[in-house]
Amino acid sequence: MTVLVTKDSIDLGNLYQVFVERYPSAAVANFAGHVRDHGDRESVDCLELEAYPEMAISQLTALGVEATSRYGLHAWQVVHRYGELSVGEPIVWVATAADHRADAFAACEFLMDTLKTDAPFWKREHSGQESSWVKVQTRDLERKARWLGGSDTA
Amino acid sequence: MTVLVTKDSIDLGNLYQVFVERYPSAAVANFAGHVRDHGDRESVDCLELEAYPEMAISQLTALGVEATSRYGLHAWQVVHRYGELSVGEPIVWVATAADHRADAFAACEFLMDTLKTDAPFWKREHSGQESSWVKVQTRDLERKARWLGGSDTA
Amino acid sequence: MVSQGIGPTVITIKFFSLIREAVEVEGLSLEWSPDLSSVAMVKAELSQRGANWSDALSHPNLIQAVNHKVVFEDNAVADGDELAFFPPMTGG
Amino acid sequence: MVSQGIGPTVITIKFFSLIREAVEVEGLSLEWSPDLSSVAMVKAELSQRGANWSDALSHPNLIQAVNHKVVFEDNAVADGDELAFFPPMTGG
Repeated sequence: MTVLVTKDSIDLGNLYQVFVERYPSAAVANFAGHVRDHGDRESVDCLELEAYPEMAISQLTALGVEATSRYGLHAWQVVHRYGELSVGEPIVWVATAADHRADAFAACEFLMDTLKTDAPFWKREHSGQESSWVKVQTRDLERKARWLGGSDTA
Repeated sequence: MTVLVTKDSIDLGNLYQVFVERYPSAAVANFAGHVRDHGDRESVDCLELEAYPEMAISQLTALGVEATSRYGLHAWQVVHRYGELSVGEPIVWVATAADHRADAFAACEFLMDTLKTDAPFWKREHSGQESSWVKVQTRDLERKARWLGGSDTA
Repeated sequence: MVSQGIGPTVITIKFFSLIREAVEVEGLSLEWSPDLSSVAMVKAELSQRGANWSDALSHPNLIQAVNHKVVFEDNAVADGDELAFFPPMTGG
Repeated sequence: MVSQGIGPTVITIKFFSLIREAVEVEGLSLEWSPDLSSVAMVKAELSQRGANWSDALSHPNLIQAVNHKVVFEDNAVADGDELAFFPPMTGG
């Protein structure tokens, strides 16, 4: 329904309020991911997120369409930051609206698990004078693989 | 962490904003359930939610403690309405904060699935002059049963 | 038998939803005695109040709570306890 | 070979993250010709620019996209297409 890829900071409370008012539904799930103070590096001062914005919009839209078809969503929204982010700032926000909570939850997890490996963003962690690109985590590949078989909600 | 059982209406945007600011965490999941315009009855004008508030607070707190122990939550919050509710109004809001999204999602679903059958609220649907108590749904009993074996996140 | 006093010699009983409607009261207090030392004994005592009471309290899906915890019928009831009777819960 | 014009006779190529750093450029345009009609052919052409280019474009986990879709090396490349080369994505 809506994809936003932006360098601007995200106002989670406002995003949520607008979403529930715009798409009144019985079941609304959402998820926000924030910058950790640790990662591949022991301590992280800030995160630099490189993006390919045109492709990100296209990929996130395709994932939303797939989630809608799998779970009969009434509405969905993905907001993804790029650029420089401080520890604690929201990176990504996903919301889903459906008739039943099982569908809203499954679609929200599906979107998070697939966008992690399918949306063109690259994280670089900064710690003091040093910085390095974040490696793909096995855990993330495994979580994505759960969805490849079809509409299993496990 | 926090349980609120209230007759007052819920401001979801504000609840969410306060939660994320108060408990900064990498992964924050939440869910809102709203009054449907249909249920056991074909059309529903409004919902009456009877409550046993003291026991509801005690039960919801116990579920939050259990979720924290299963999923290592940093924070959680459950807000549950009772009294007269119009179609579209939020009934329940659950938020969870953890280091990893798998835990935040699983804990949020655990809380929703268990509070449906373990927290002392009773729904009565009103449709024109008629009204009736809502029956427990097999689906809800099945979803709750998924959690009885332990900390399986399936 | 019914005591209006709230003190250490009474048990408080609450009814909700279908059960409340059947017994036509939201709650009451009973003076505690050793004859009321289990949930089953309290139910037996209350069931003598009439057919609507005995029917409601033998509801196949009746849930009973003591001090805000769901319990079985053989659960002990002591001085000062709060009991509640209600049908399956339908919150969320 | 490099064309500054944006028009129907060129293909646009973008590089991200590690790959961008290795080739030291964010993107470029090439005049399209039948010699550049697959992703593999574009990679072969670019790899002639130096060891940093051939190393980057033979990165074992290299991902290639044509018009914002991830594709295999044998994917066709036509006039006006946008290609991109990058390592595995780490968003969210």
